[in-house]
Amino acid sequence: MIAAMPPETSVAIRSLTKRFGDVAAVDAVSMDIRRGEFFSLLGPSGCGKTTLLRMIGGFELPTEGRIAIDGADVTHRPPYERPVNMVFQHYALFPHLTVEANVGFGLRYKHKGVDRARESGVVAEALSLVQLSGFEKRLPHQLSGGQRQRVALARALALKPSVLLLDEPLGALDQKLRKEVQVQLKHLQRELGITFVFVTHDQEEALTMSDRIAVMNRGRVEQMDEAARVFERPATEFVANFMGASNFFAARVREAAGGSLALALAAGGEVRLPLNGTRYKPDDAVRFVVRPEKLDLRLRDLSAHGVPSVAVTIEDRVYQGISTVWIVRDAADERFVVYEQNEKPFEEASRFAVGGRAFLCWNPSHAVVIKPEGQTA
Amino acid sequence: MIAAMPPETSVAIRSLTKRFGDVAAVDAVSMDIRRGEFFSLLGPSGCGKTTLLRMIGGFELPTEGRIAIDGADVTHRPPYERPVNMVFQHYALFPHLTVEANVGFGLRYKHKGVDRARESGVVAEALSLVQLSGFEKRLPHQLSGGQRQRVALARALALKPSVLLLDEPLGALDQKLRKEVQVQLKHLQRELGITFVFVTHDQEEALTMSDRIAVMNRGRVEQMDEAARVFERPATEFVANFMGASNFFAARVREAAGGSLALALAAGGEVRLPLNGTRYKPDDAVRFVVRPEKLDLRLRDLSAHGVPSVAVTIEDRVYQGISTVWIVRDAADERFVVYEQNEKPFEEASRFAVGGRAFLCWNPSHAVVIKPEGQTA
Amino acid sequence: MSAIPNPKSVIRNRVNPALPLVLPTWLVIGVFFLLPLTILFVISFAQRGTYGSLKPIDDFAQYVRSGKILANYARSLHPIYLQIFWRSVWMAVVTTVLCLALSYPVAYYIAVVAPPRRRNFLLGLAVVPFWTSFLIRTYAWMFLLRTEGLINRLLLGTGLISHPLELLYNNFAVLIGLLYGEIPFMILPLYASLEKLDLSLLEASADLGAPRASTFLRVTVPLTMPGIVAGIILVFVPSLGQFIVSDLLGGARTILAGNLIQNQFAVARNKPFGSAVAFELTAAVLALLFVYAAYTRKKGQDVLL
Amino acid sequence: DRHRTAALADSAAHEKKLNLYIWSAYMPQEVLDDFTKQTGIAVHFDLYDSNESVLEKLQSGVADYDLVVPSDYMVRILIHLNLIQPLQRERLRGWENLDPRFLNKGFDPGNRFSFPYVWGTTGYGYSRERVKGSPDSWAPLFDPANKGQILMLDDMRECFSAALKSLGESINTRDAAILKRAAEVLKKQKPLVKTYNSSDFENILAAGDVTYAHGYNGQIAKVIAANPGKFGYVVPKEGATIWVDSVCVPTGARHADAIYAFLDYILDPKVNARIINAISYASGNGAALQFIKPEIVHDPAIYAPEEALTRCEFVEDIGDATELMDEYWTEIKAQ
Amino acid sequence: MSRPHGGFLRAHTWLIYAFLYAPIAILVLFSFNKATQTAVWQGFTLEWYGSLAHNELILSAVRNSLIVGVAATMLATIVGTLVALALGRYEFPGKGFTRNLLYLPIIIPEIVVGAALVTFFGVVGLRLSLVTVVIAHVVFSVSYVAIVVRARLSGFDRSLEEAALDLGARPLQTFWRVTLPLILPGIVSGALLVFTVSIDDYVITSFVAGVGATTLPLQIYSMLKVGVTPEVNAVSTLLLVLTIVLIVVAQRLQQPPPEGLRD
Ligand SMILES: Nc1ncnc2c1ncn2[C@@H]1O[C@H](COP(=O)(O)OP(=O)(O)OP(=O)(O)O)[C@@H](O)[C@H]1O
Ligand SMILES: Nc1ncnc2c1ncn2[C@@H]1O[C@H](COP(=O)(O)OP(=O)(O)OP(=O)(O)O)[C@@H](O)[C@H]1O
Ligand SMILES: [Mg+2]
Ligand SMILES: [Mg+2]
Repeated sequence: MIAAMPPETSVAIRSLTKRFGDVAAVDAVSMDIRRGEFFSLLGPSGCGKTTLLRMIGGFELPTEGRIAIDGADVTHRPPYERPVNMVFQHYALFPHLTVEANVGFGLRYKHKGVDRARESGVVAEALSLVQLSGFEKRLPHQLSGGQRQRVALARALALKPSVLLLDEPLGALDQKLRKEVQVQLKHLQRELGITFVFVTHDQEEALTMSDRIAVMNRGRVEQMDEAARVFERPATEFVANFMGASNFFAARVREAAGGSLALALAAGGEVRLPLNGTRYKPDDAVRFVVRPEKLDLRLRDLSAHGVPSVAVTIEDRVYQGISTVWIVRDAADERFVVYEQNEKPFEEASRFAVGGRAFLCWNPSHAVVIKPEGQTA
Repeated sequence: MIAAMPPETSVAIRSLTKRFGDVAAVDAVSMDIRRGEFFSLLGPSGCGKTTLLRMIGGFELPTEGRIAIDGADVTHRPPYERPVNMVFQHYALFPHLTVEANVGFGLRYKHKGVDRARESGVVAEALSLVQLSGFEKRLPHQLSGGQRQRVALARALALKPSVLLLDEPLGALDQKLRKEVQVQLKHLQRELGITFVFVTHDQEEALTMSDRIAVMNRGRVEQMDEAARVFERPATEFVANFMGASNFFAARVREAAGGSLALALAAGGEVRLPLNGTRYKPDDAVRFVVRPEKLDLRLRDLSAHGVPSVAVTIEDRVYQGISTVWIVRDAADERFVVYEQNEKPFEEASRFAVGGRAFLCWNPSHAVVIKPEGQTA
Repeated sequence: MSAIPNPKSVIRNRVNPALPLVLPTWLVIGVFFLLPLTILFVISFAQRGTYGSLKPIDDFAQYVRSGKILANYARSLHPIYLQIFWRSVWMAVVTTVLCLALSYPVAYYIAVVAPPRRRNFLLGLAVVPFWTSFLIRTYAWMFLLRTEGLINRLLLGTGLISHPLELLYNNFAVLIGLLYGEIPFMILPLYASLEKLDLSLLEASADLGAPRASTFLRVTVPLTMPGIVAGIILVFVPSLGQFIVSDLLGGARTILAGNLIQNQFAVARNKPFGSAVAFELTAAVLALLFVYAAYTRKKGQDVLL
Repeated sequence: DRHRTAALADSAAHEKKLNLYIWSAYMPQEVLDDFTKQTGIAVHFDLYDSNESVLEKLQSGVADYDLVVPSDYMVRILIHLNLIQPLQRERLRGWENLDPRFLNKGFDPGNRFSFPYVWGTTGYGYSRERVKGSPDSWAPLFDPANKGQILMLDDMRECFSAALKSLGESINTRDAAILKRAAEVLKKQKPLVKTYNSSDFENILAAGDVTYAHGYNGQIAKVIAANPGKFGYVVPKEGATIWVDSVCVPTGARHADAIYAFLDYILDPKVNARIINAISYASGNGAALQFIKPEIVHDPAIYAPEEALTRCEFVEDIGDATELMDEYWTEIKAQ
Repeated sequence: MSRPHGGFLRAHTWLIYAFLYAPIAILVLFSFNKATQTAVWQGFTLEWYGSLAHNELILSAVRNSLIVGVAATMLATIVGTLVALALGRYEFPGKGFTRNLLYLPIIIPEIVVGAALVTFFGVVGLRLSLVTVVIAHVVFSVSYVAIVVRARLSGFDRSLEEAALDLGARPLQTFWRVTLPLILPGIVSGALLVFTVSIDDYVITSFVAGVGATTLPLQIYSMLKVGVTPEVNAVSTLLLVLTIVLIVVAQRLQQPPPEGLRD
């Protein structure tokens, strides 16, 4: 039994480490995943997400550390004695079994002596959930990539475990289908109160679906927090960067009052951030970040109105369908990215020309002061 | 030699069909992919993208139809006699070879008698391109999902073929890395003038990278057009839907003049679309679509100002990080989706409450009249 | 990631690339096996003449009409022979089953559990004993099993038994001998197909709650079925034709199909009858294989040649 | 094809080369070496383990042997099948040395095709330690008292011979009724038999697995020699099978000159004695007797006593009766 | 994946190995036995190794056996692998026929095969020699390879070969660099089987061996008439030691592959 485990915890992980030779795939990770919560693991390729999941599932023995599920220490229990199911990143469908048989595989163990009728009922249900009704009799090698992935998903869902581990379960689906499955998953999770541990490489997916997110980097957890906070208030430069908030402003503390913090931008100009400045001393070097969609390009300097404004040159413009991306540089030659949703009514198509000048403005409350790279939450 | 093939065509496909048993995975597809263009295949899971790609690569024999590459009919040529390389959806890395050996595999055939030195040079280059330097000596099963995918990518890139087939080459990468690789790919493609045939399930990816896009559905091509047009001017309801433009308005033609088209909305109210109405007769039933990001929620009815405005009830609000999604319904109980980029300066956080009423407005020029489902371009 | 064979792949579709691959076999087996066998097949319809040569047939029509032409086959259906066949089949079955049961764990250990770099080593160790003379090995067994043999001495010495066990010159000894001789022919094919077993599938099964036993029966076994079948064929059939083992270890007190044929050729010098019996046996086994092949095809698997 | 072989033979006739196909331990290497030294003829030899091997090889017609040494009944078969050729007596010196007792036998009347090389008998060996007195008949092998103490040769003809002799019949009878009776005897005997074995029966006897071991005198003689005083060998008074392994020249043998040079050489009494002293079998060469070690000549297990010999018979092919016998044999074994 | 049963498996494996080597131990023991019979122990001696040194018969028999074994193994392995590929990959006329053709040599009792072959050689006038022996061995061992390799091939991931072809490798090169390495365990198993049956085959060889083609099994059986001497044990022992040494060396030479998810 693991010490100091809040009762509502579903999966408790304590200083878990997995080494492959000298590679530390997972490095002293600790976390409490709450019962019934939708918990996402986010992080760059190779950061250790799958390995962590595989240890929870019981497919890798940790080099160090312990895992408890529903209060019981399962660190050394085999997979089939853990109340968890996994959707494998590479599907791991049984090539010799039909879609039907794959999905039905686990049922007989879950509920002993389940009658054929109910069984096929559950299978049909799971398949319709992933929109594969009609594919019952196919063999895996007769399916497309996305179809295989959906079968893998159905197979795990059919068992309605208390904890479901999903390793990029929607990676191979087109956005439309993906959105639909996302909704269904979320629904299912709420309805059945299953704990989801969800690995994804898609920030948006993580944000829309998760209660909490853990951002991993090189086997360690950089930040673990409510979805929105990870996005809006990245704790470290890495997180900020990874969440696509790649607009970093270097500055020095000019004046640190209780209610606000006056900064002198490296690129020149001054900004006031509405946050408790007591933690800072004058002349401290600080960096803050503003998300691209929260930056605005203006023709006029608005600092007079107390709006942070930085003079920039427009370097490039990338059409992205829903939005347009502006690439700009300030006097200090720092690069900034601005998202602008395309063509709201009554705004002239493009007020700015590539090569032209403009002012970068933002709502001071959207600036997030961050810890320098490395230091974790 | 295939008849009527424009000289600048790189890959010419004529009424290509592939049947598996009674499933027509690809159904009478014809297309001309231009030399050096970035061409994307977009479509729901199972629509036939991989199969089409595999036929171009020479791994499936078409049931019917012909394929020509650089002017030569290759329909019956084996893969190794086609100037194309493929990044497989399931990577197909050689399990018994190191990353290095995998990437270097094809070199000796591509340029006969290439010396070890140059070879390893090319390999190193390709690996650094996908940020896997340092993994040379690993075996595939020691790599993470994303790392495997990147090795597959490097393996194909190393050969700099005249046509590169990519089957969801970035599917397993996190958005950040993905963006970077996208940029590199695009760069490479321009620099080497390689023709890319790119399968993806990510509209945004398709849009940002492609010159042209073919949207497939059930083995057929629904629309093939410039990236932006497919997005802005979907030809069919399916395409519109698939591109996420799920806001359909039913209407009847009130008055069809040369310069404009006056419509009576099913939900009530009238709109004028600035397009040649001569193709329509009064009382024709038409459907048009407006993209979510092009819809705007207003408190006031603006029809007086000639702005289409539809009264709706706000049903739900989903936070998506960069933007907020509003779900609304009109009088006819039609469901509409509105994207609103989050919190530009000086706009109050949320002017609308779920359950409240509002008006759906848009710039008439953003309305796209579409063919009913099924009929292809 | 599970294998994705492509039924309609081009590598298969080019104009018959198979021919160069099968030609050598057709040559080798066709010429040096089928032809010779046809000769013997013809002989199997003849009659033994004095001195073991063939009796000349002066009036073929008459020979056929009188049914003499099938005399050998008719004779081989005599209950006495049927009883022999039955006993042999039974022996072979027992041998095969035991062999499979004993070999599978070994093959599994070598192919899956043992560190890869030790596999060939272990594999080698499993076969080298059989590169020594069969006869000498059998003598060694006799030495171990006989009344004053090592095993009995040890057992007596440890006081586990009061008077020696009859281990030699009975079916038990024959079984030991057969088992011993056939084990490598089971281990090797099993190894070959276990070695490529995709472990993530076992993980998936375990994940879905299947205890080890079920995982084994529902995933491991089906996936290695080709190896199992290969092993069964390579063990069952030869142990059906075995005769030296039963002669030496069994004390030649019972007679198996193998002995029967052997005697016809070597002692009675009745080639026609010997061949007839042999071909009957062959037909029977082939029939078994057909049934099995049909069955598996129906299930859409390929587990035979 | 035979003609082609013959043609080849002529060309090869004067080749200084000889291919021997012979039982193992029938020809000491040093004798061959001397022969080679004298004549410059290189002798190569392969070994066989059964007369049937000889038959198969010669029948194939592609075996290329110059001399074979099959047993009596096989000689008859080989003659019958034209697989061996008449000896050119005029080219042979030392025929008179041969032991008349083994000349002009049924299997080769007038010895047109063969002459005796070594001979022996099939009786049984027994353990002196376990048997009181010295047995002199087949009775012990059929005596229920010896249950589990008996080894019989795993050889149809030899077993029937034993049975037939114990019934006072000829071992070559074709009389179905008599064969049936013999079969009955063997059927009854089977439960008493511990093992049928014709490959290493002598070892089994030596190891003490059995008390009585039906077998060929040669092997049993070796056991007796290796364990002085422990074992004995009997040629039963009812008689037994006697065998003579005879030298024959296969049809189409190619090295005629070498062949006759060699035959002359081994017909020489002194050379023959050297061979016998080395291999300790009974020689078919009477003149050699004087040069053979006395312990060999006086070993009853090698040179069977005269009076026993008179009651011994050669195994002969019994034609169609073979099939009958074979069926009985199968029955006995299968029961 | 955690594998607690590894312990049981290892134990079982070593038990089986003990079973396999029990008689071998006796065999080795008796190569040092004073007695000439193989049945009773009469004290230690090395004389058999001495006499072996100039027992030209046994030595040449060993030589022949090795020649036949190696030749047959190589030929049979090649032929068998090829046909396995054909059966596993392609549809071709006479496929079913080929299948059964391959079963026959295993099903039909050796003695029949031997008799048939020798008759056949006679008919076509092919002189019996080591060549005929090798032919015979190849004939009856192609099937072993075919069956084992075929088993290995089923479920082979064809997309790997497609990838190779896509990267410009011709079918042959693809075979060498991708297919072969991946089915190697099957081929090795097959080859081991062939060598095992070939090196110790008596029945068939006894029919088709000609002048100067006496293999070790033939030699040993022929010695039955006078009793097999411990020289045979001695030679077997030497061969055994040799092979085991070879295997151990090979094992040492094999560079350790990077540890993977498997172990
Ligand atoms: N070997 C096969 N046998 C039968 N049906 C097949 C086979 N291969 C593919 N299909 C079917 O053909 C259709 C197209 O498959 P394909 O792999 O081209 O889809 P896709 O567009 O690549 O989908 P995804 O985006 O999920 O990879 C699918 O419905 C699939 O089930
Ligand atoms: N068997 C192994 N041997 C050596 N290194 C390994 C092994 N398995 C994984 N690794 C390494 O451990 C690290 C973490 O791997 P993991 O699969 O957990 O990454 P991931 O977060 O799932 O990445 P992705 O999003 O690409 O799937 C990677 O650098 C990988 O190379
Ligand atoms: Mg992963
Ligand atoms: Mg696909």
